[in-house]
Amino acid sequence: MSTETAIRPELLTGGEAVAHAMRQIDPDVVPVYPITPQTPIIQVFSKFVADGRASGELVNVESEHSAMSAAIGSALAGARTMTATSSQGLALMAEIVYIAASMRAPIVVALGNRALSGPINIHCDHSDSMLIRDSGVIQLFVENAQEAYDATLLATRLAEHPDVLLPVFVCLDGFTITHSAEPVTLLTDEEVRLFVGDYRLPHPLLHSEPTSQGPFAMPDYYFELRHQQVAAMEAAVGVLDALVDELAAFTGRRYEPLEEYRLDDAARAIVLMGSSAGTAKDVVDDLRRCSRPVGLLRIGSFRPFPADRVRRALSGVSELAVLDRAESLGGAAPLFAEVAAALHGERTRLRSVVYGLGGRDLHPHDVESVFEAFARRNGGTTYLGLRSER
Amino acid sequence: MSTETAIRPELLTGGEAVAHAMRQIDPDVVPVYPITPQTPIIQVFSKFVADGRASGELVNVESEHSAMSAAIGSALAGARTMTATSSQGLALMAEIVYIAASMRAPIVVALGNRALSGPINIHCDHSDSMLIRDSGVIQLFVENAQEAYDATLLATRLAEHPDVLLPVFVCLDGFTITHSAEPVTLLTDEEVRLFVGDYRLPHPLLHSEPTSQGPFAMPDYYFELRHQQVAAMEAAVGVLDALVDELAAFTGRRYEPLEEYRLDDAARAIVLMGSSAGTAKDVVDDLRRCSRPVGLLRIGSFRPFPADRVRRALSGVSELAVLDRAESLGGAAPLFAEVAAALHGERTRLRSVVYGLGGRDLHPHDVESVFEAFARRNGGTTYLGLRSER
Amino acid sequence: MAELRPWQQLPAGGVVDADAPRQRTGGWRTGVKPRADLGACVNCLLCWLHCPDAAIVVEDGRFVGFDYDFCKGCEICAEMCPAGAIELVPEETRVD
Amino acid sequence: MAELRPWQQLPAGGVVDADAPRQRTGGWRTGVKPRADLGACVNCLLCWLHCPDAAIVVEDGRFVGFDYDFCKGCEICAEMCPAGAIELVPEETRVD
Amino acid sequence: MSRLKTIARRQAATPSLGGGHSLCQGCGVPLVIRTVLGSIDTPVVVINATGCLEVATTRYPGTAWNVPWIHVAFENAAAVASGVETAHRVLARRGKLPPDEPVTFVALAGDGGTYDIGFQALSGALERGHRFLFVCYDNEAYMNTGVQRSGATPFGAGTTTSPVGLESFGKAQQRKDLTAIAVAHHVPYAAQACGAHWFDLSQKVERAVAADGPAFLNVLTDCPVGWGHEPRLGPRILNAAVETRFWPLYEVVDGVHRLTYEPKHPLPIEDWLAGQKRFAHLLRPESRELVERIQQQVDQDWAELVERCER
Amino acid sequence: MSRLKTIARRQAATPSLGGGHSLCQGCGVPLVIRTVLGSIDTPVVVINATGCLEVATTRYPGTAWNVPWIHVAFENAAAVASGVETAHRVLARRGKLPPDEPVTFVALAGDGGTYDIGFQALSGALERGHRFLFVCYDNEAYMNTGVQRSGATPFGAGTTTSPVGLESFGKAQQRKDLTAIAVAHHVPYAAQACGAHWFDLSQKVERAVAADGPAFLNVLTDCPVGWGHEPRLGPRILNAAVETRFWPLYEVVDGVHRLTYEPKHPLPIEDWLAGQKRFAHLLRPESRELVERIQQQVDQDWAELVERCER
Amino acid sequence: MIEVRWHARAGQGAKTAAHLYALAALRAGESAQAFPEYGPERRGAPVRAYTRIDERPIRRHDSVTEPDAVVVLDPSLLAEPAVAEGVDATTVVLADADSGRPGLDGARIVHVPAAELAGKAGTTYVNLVMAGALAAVLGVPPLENVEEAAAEVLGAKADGPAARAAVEEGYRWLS
Amino acid sequence: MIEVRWHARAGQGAKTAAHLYALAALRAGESAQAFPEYGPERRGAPVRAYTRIDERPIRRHDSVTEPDAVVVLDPSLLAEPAVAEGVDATTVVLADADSGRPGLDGARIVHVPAAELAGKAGTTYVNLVMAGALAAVLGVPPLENVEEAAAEVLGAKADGPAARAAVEEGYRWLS
Ligand SMILES: Cc1ncc(C[n+]2csc(CCOP(=O)(O)OP(=O)(O)O)c2C)c(N)n1
Ligand SMILES: Cc1ncc(C[n+]2csc(CCOP(=O)(O)OP(=O)(O)O)c2C)c(N)n1
Ligand code: SF4
Ligand code: SF4
Ligand code: SF4
Ligand code: SF4
Ligand code: SF4
Ligand code: SF4
Ligand SMILES: [Mg+2]
Ligand SMILES: [Mg+2]
Repeated sequence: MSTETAIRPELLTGGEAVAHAMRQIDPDVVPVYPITPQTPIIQVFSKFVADGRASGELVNVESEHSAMSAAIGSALAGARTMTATSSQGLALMAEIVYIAASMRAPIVVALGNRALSGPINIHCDHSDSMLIRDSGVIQLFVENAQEAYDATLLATRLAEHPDVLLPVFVCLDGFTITHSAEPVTLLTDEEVRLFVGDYRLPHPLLHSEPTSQGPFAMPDYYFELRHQQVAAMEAAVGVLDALVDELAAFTGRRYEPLEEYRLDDAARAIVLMGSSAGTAKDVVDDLRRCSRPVGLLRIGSFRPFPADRVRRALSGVSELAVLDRAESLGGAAPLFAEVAAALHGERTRLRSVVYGLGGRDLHPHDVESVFEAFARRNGGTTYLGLRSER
Repeated sequence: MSTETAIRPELLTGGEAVAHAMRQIDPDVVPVYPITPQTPIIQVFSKFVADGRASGELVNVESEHSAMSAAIGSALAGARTMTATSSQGLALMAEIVYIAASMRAPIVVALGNRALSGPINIHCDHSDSMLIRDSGVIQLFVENAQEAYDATLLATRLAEHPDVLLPVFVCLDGFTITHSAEPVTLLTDEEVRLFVGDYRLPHPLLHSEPTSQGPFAMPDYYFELRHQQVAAMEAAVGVLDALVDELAAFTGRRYEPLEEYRLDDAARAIVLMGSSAGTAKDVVDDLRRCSRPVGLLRIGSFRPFPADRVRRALSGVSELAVLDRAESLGGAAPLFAEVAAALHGERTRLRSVVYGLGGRDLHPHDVESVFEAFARRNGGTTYLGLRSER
Repeated sequence: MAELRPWQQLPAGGVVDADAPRQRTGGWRTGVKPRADLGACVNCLLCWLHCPDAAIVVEDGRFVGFDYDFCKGCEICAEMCPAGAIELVPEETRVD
Repeated sequence: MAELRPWQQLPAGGVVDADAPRQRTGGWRTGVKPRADLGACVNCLLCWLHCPDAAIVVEDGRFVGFDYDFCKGCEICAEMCPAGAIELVPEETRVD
Repeated sequence: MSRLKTIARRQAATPSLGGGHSLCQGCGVPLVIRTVLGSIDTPVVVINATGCLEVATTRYPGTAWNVPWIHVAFENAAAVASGVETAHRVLARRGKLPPDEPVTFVALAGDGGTYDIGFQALSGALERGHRFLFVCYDNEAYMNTGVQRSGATPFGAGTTTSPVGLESFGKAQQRKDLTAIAVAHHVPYAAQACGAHWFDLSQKVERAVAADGPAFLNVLTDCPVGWGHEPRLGPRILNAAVETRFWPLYEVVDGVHRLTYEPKHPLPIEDWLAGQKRFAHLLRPESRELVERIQQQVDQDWAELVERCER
Repeated sequence: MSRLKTIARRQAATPSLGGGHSLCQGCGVPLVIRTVLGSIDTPVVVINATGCLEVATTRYPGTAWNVPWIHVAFENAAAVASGVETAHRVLARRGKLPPDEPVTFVALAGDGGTYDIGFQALSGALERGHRFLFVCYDNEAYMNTGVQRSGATPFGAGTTTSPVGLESFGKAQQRKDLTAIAVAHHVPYAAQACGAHWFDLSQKVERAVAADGPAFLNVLTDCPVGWGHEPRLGPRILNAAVETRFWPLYEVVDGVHRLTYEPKHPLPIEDWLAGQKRFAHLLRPESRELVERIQQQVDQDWAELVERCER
Repeated sequence: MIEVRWHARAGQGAKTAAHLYALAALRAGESAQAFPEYGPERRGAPVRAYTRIDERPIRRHDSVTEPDAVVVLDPSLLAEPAVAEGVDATTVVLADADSGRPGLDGARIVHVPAAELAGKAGTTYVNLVMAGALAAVLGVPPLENVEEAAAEVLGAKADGPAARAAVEEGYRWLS
Repeated sequence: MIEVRWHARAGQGAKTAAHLYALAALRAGESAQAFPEYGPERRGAPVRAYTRIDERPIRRHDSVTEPDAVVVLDPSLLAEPAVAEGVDATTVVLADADSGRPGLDGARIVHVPAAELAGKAGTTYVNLVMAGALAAVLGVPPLENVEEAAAEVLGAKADGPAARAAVEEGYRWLS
């Protein structure tokens, strides 16, 4: 396929789309370890490197723990660094993901979302993303292959912005996005090069001025050092807005941190993330056709979570269902808790709905059932598509 | 010191108290890897084994990832299994902690809560516990050394209950509990043996009837298998109540999943977990003396989180501050989000307060400032004891 | 494929009993299946040892035939047979 | 110990400059400190190599004395000195 | 009774690994499993690492296993085995299990789960001296996830993460010599074997199980999909690995090295490379030097091994 | 100029590791660090694993280091080094760093961060062939956390997790022979050295840095606290480790073994055990057999090593 | 929206067919999706792939449950219950078999002698033949786009002309 | 509530002193807490430990900021600023030194020739002597409990009688 000029949309899987973004960004170092469903990304990119279409270096590490460790070393040394993983891979590197964030290593990570074991399962849910939601990394959830491509470009600039300097995860639903071919329009390699620009760090390790990076902090300084990350997360919100505008100038497309879909006059709404949003939008349109006042809020930027905007966006909504594709066993579902915290003190009637664990399908009629159900049930958690005796 | 009979309280650190509980429970296998501030637990226990005062086997594994892996193998084989860890150790084993829960391995884990890197720090906060709050393990937070001892006994029974069969973490604040000597009254070895009883599993691996444990689950079964864990968590609440009663018969002490301290007529209250609760209780008493209607809710059982009880306990409270000893960077603080979810739809004015990260002290005047602050500020997060220019 | 069961009916922890139903993989064969000439067979059992799908039926030490419910038609048995007692024949062929 | 700074004044990521203030560990000495007899010293620099605290001062290749700000009084230098040029003396002793 | 009959007696009625799994048509792994488990005369417990074998044999709610089997994750088979083995020892000592009934604990992992991500757990278990048998079924790549390079992938082999391309001839590093590394752990028994030489493998399993401490077996097995060959040719290709001396069959008992099979007339390395798509590019004229380099490495390794054996 | 003067010239003015750290009075580690870094004539970048050295030298907002230094975690020094080394190579190739300026990447880890929890990352980095020097400062236990046993802890040593007690004589396993294991990775350079033999160590560092690929150095160093001896006696005790042949000094260059020092009159093992609290119980009469067993093991290991050297 | 389900054995090109058919639609100006089904099944196992085509942008990301067309690339699969899933009177089933099968009654079964036609075209790509035939049955996408897509996707392996020919054979057979 | 801060060098027994003093209080029927301060500092470094005593159960778990008593086990530490932290006129400072130090002015400084007294008791345990002296100054816990605790805690290392004697020497010195 021609990649120098983007005359027409290509039919690419999300994985291929991300691999092309990586080829165009041409990072210096890519330490990576294979795991389904992230493999298509690294396999396609590996082929690009083998054919000289990307000139950085792959480091085929022996585990994900080492993948993130090598990525920190490389990124802080002064090299643009990317990697990709899923599920168990993310779980195994979790310890180091926190450290990457605190050392402010601007690593871009493509995450093919997949259910965490056990039982072992290779299909999509968001439990892996949720595992690191405290860690200080940015997480952008995409809806389709095109957004996966665009978000990878945004992620690079966002991660490297001097006010941010944080790892950015581009979260693609496993299989439904990583392995599904959809129309994707690529920028030209030149446009991408222009957009991402050069990699700069305030204090690269490979520098004539020696620095010590990763010191030991006692109670007298730990709190303050951590707090810089709070500030960086706050800064990220504004930086992302600006970047969305900037990229839109190239692409004509805008993927917002928060997508409000027919929410303006909606009395009932659902909140969710990822590829299922597309299915849900179809349902919203159908119900709207029967003039039902329903709407949808898609969270694009889960970290940082734009709580104030969520509160504002949902101010008019009286009944809200939060659809989580993950659970917090023995506690409130992650996205539900996040939304509840954003809406604390409000009277909105909230419902927690869990769906799609381990790749369980979400069909339009499931989404419909959520909108129907408001009337009947309240309180408790609904499990969409779960086989139960009762 | 005499340990055969408990005539009088001993002056023990929380770590020593847990080690004594382990000696008395005398587990079959203890795979463990050292890390501050958990070390006193395993060192004292190791000495007990070396001196023949406990007859199980220590497995000095080469990493925490292997500690939890070996623990699963041992627990599912049919042996009573315990371990202990902290911070980075927990982070490194996180992947396997999820699997332990899903395989329903009733492992008891003593967790010396310590801040997660980076920067690296050895002192207390709850970020490590929060990392695994979705995983499906039970987490009991204790306030002092005595409760650490009692909770370890409870944990063993709770973990092994046929309706539960989940790993149980006893969470002790690092140093403030693990290394501080306080009065602790031990049961006699005989009493403990009576209370904990034998170890029984429905399907031990070492059994004439062969079983396959840890299968691969596709979307057609993953959701259902996961849901068993939801049921087990729900069951745990009731089981714990019963066990608290049963243990109280031996000890005369009751540590509830939820401790309501002077909440009945309280208009203002704070919610928190761990050793700081003691400090906060002193403050509540002081303020009560000045007839201020303040109270405190201490979460003992963070997982399962007794949301309904929390809602009931706080029904009368109009202003509530949730004190988190951890953050979720770019999102709502974990305990705050949990409480907000429990109170969704309520009008209670909530405030998120973050304190004590990386061992930063919480003094009575800090707690006072929280009660004072209601009047003035609202919204946003307060950081207690953070050094800031503004 | 057996009926999909509700969560309440599953043993805790996803433990599977050894006598759980076996997936029939005979359908994986792509047009051919093995056939044996028992007369020629010398009972070396090499086919049995090498069969990836435990589809060689051995009764008290003697090769007696194939289990077509599991045989995937990989031809390894035929390849290994020192007596040339196994050949691959079209799926349709009746064997008895 | 230097003034504790607010979070806004810390470089991102806790990066520490090599010229950050050094902790003075001289206070760790427990009553004794090393003293050298420069006359006896043969400049083998073994004391310098072995000193855990970089408290042996060497100027253009020659041993010139101790940095008591860092010396912890471990006695290793005295132990290593082939010329017996180093002895440990009470902290109070004036050396010049 | 002949060795094969013995194995058959143990395995024919209820094979430890039965049919009804979804391993590929002609997968080389089951031969190894059947030979290993069929050569053990005690009850066994299998500890399986994630990989083709595990994923394809236990799709819920089914299983293809007839012996106690446990899987926890990809990288921790040896650690899980440590726990199971210790549990058995303590329970027997405490009279909760029959004290006199020996059980053999067999950890099964692919090369990825052994050479790379599972190596630390293995090394630790060897150091602690748990009594168990660790069997690596080495198909020289991460097959379950679509043929990515591992530490066991041979120099020059094409995989999806060491692809052959305009600027790449496949994997650029030599394979990790894991058998030698296991030997350096001074375990009582370590050996290198191969699926095609089932008799040799079976003997080694018996000696491994008899060893007083941890035993390690590194067993080469083919993967029609990842190597790119017709399933039925698997045994032949594995043979070529041995006859070309690419994969020497030897064992090390308490530090003493011994070749268990010596090719009479060693074949040129091309006979091993031929008939495998992953090596196809090496057989092109322009790859001459690469092939020579591989031959030299093989010859050198063989010479060193022979020297170790002669001591 | 004499080797020591050369080291001094490089290190006296601004030592790579300066004073003002909180390592114990008389800690043996700095000697190793100074000798290693002082023997390298290029700019260096230090990658440090968690442990005494790291915790005690970089308490925020201070540092005792005057060279680029990075610490990420306990178990991943080799992986972090892989990233830094690759970054340097690519940036030089792409002209973002001076292409002609060599830099030496030195990973520093204790025995815990090398033999145990950091071993997989090390093994992987060796397999990939990164060009860096990994130095294990081996004080034979987890000292930073209070002296727990590691894979490097010798048989019979008392630690807090292998305590001496009524039913325990200390660690029950032999120490992992990590140098041999590194050698089995077929790296271009691997050696065993010791703090007290600084000259030997310095020479080895030079050869290691010159090697074309990953190099591994296993350096025994004392810990007054963990071993239980007077700080000033450290060098003497380390010497005893060498003179009793408990810790042979040797190197392996491209597979060729060579003893770099041979004790003229090897001392009995008691001379190594003596004066260390962790071994005190072994010197009691009732421990006679244990000591003999240790002596036998030492003699056997020495014999095997000599044999490897003679090839 | 048109939804197609492709049946084959791992390695027989169901994924490729689903992909090139979607690509053809894309080239014809439609919106399209193509995705296979994944499991632990391996070489030799029955597999399925899907194609979605619509004039409006396709946003839904659930699986296909009620296909408009079912294409069976390996006749031996026709007996598999999976083939009958979600099939009703409105479904057209393409297979290299002249008769129906239990469960498929009601559905419109179209016989395409794919193997034979592929041979005629000098290839073994039954999937290309079926793609051509499906285009004839469904009317979208136009033949030339399917040929173009076939050449683009298989161009590497099969030579372009042969690929085009195979598609055409299938198309002609049903038009 | 009584709060005590103990100063020493790692290895000089501050932690032990804090512990046995709390244990003595416990034996005397009081509630007590003892905890050291932890950091990366190692052997030779100045360290601190704390004891809390109260008749009511002690619930607070914060550090001690305004000690009622400060005990300095190694006179060379008296100059350390840490010793002066939170010290005011209400604080009593025990040290083996006859004069005060900058920052300690105002505080009541009590000279205890601990080393000498320890010698008299035939031990080197200055911490035991200081514990005895502190008991005399504070009045709680009673001497016998401190002796009992000393014997219990150090019994293993030092022989019981000597330990008791050291405590008594300190106690007598100030009463
Ligand atoms: C921590 C982690 N990383 C990655 C994976 C994905 N994964 C599962 S199996 C496998 C490859 C297994 O390779 P090998 O051990 O050689 O066994 P084979 O598949 O070849 O039989 C990988 C990469 C995983 N399950 N867990
Ligand atoms: C994952 C993890 N587990 C445990 C620890 C705790 N820990 C830090 S340093 C250390 C021991 C270090 O031992 P070694 O590598 O020998 O270095 P030494 O302290 O002896 O210098 C341990 C157990 C940690 N930081 N991270
Ligand atoms: S063809 Fe293959 S699967 Fe069938 S019996 Fe022969 S070896 Fe077994
Ligand atoms: S291989 Fe041939 S001869 Fe041997 S048992 Fe099988 S069929 Fe009979
Ligand atoms: S006494 Fe120790 S610290 Fe002081 S100079 Fe000598 S060697 Fe260095
Ligand atoms: S060791 Fe002694 S002789 Fe050598 S330099 Fe030092 S003081 Fe001088
Ligand atoms: S991919 Fe290879 S190893 Fe895996 S099942 Fe198929 S043939 Fe066997
Ligand atoms: S504990 Fe040992 S290694 Fe650690 S700093 Fe002290 S002396 Fe050095
Ligand atoms: Mg493999
Ligand atoms: Mg060490």
